[in-house]
Amino acid sequence: MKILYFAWLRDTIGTGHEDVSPPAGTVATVGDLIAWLKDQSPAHAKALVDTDRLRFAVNQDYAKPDTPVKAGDEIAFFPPVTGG
Amino acid sequence: MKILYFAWLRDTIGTGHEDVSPPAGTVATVGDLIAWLKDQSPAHAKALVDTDRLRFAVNQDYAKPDTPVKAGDEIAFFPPVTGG
Amino acid sequence: MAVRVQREDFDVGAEMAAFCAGDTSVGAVASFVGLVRADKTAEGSGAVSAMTLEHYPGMTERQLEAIEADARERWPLHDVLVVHRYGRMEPGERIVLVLTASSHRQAAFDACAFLMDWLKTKAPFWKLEETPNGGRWVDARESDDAAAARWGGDEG
Amino acid sequence: MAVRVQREDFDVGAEMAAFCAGDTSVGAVASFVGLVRADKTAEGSGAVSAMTLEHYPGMTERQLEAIEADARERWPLHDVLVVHRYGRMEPGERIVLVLTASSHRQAAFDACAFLMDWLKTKAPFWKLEETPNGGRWVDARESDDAAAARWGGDEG
Repeated sequence: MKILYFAWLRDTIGTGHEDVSPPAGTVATVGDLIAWLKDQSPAHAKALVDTDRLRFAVNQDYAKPDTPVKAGDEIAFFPPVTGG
Repeated sequence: MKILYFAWLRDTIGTGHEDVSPPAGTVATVGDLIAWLKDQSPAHAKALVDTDRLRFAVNQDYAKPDTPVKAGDEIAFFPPVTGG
Repeated sequence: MAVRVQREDFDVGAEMAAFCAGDTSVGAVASFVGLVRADKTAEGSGAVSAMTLEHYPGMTERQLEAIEADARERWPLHDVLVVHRYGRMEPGERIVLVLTASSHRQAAFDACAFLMDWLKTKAPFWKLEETPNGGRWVDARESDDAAAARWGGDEG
Repeated sequence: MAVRVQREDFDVGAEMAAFCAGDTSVGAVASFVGLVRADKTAEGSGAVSAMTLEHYPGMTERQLEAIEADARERWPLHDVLVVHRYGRMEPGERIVLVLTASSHRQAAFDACAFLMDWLKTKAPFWKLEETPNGGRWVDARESDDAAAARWGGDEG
């Protein structure tokens, strides 16, 4: 899976993208992925602690915690948007 | 008094402006002026017959039938506006 | 404060470039351009080949300035521009430009819509359409009165 | 159908001149330009000297196209243009342009406001302000969520 981070999430985690391969059977949804990522480092845990402040997209469409994810997907985490 | 007509009122009356001097004591308001003008010619009577279709201004401000008028005023008659 | 009534066309890009230039407290500029439509006639009397906008010189400027002053009382506007043409225009030509600038977008949008609604019902302009059946004075539309009424406080 | 995400500035006059040129059924063009405000910071951390707009390449275009398609379903629009910049911008610089064309002004106004409201809550852009106290990611505003919600049918 290709993971992308934007805005302050990228600053907190220290990278804008990473490729991850959770063990088979552990990650079926966005929610599973968040739980797994939080165990990868203290920075991940800090950035992803408050899901109310997070927005996520799977393959460039807005997603929810129960949205399915699979190998090869592009999954992005970012704060609420502030363009315009 | 300087009288101005616009749009189809001008077409109907046949002129865009005329100077009138109603006899002293006959015209104190816009309503009086309309009644007096309607007696001046059949074209005036036709153009001014339906006051619901008319708008009027005294010295370039919108006016009502009971708005006072006096010698020297500029009084305009026109249909509802259609600009923009 | 800027209201212009003119026969000649206007350049939207140039007007916008000059509009509140250098004022870095402006976050939002809304604009409206009204154009002559070829299909404007409502009575099935055929396509409009051109129209002539008549106005009441003096009163037109006076009313536009009053409408602009009213908009400035209702919304915190940094700048306002209203340009309205008169004379003969063909389909596709620009008739009117309204520009509003504010710190925030809602004020800019609302003021721009308000100015157009009130201009449509208060500014002394009249449209004469040229159709295959001859000239025809355009009737005022009830929908324009309704649009203006939603802002309340119509003292005209 | 036109959505552009670009680093460089845009020319409002040129965009508007090219916009639905020659379509004589268009009677109304509404536009909105959003600009960088020097006083944008809400937390009293001083004037904003510049801001950097980050975006999500690919998803940004995709979301803007979805928002545009939604506007076209809601209103009878002849044309729509959305141009949104990314990168570093100083106060007074243009950030975003929305143009809408319709036969009548209400559809053009409403669609333009709708596009801005939805863009503000759905298009993946993030503002980093440069202030005397350093960089600061701008927080999303509840008022923007409320503005978007008034249009209903938010499936994002």
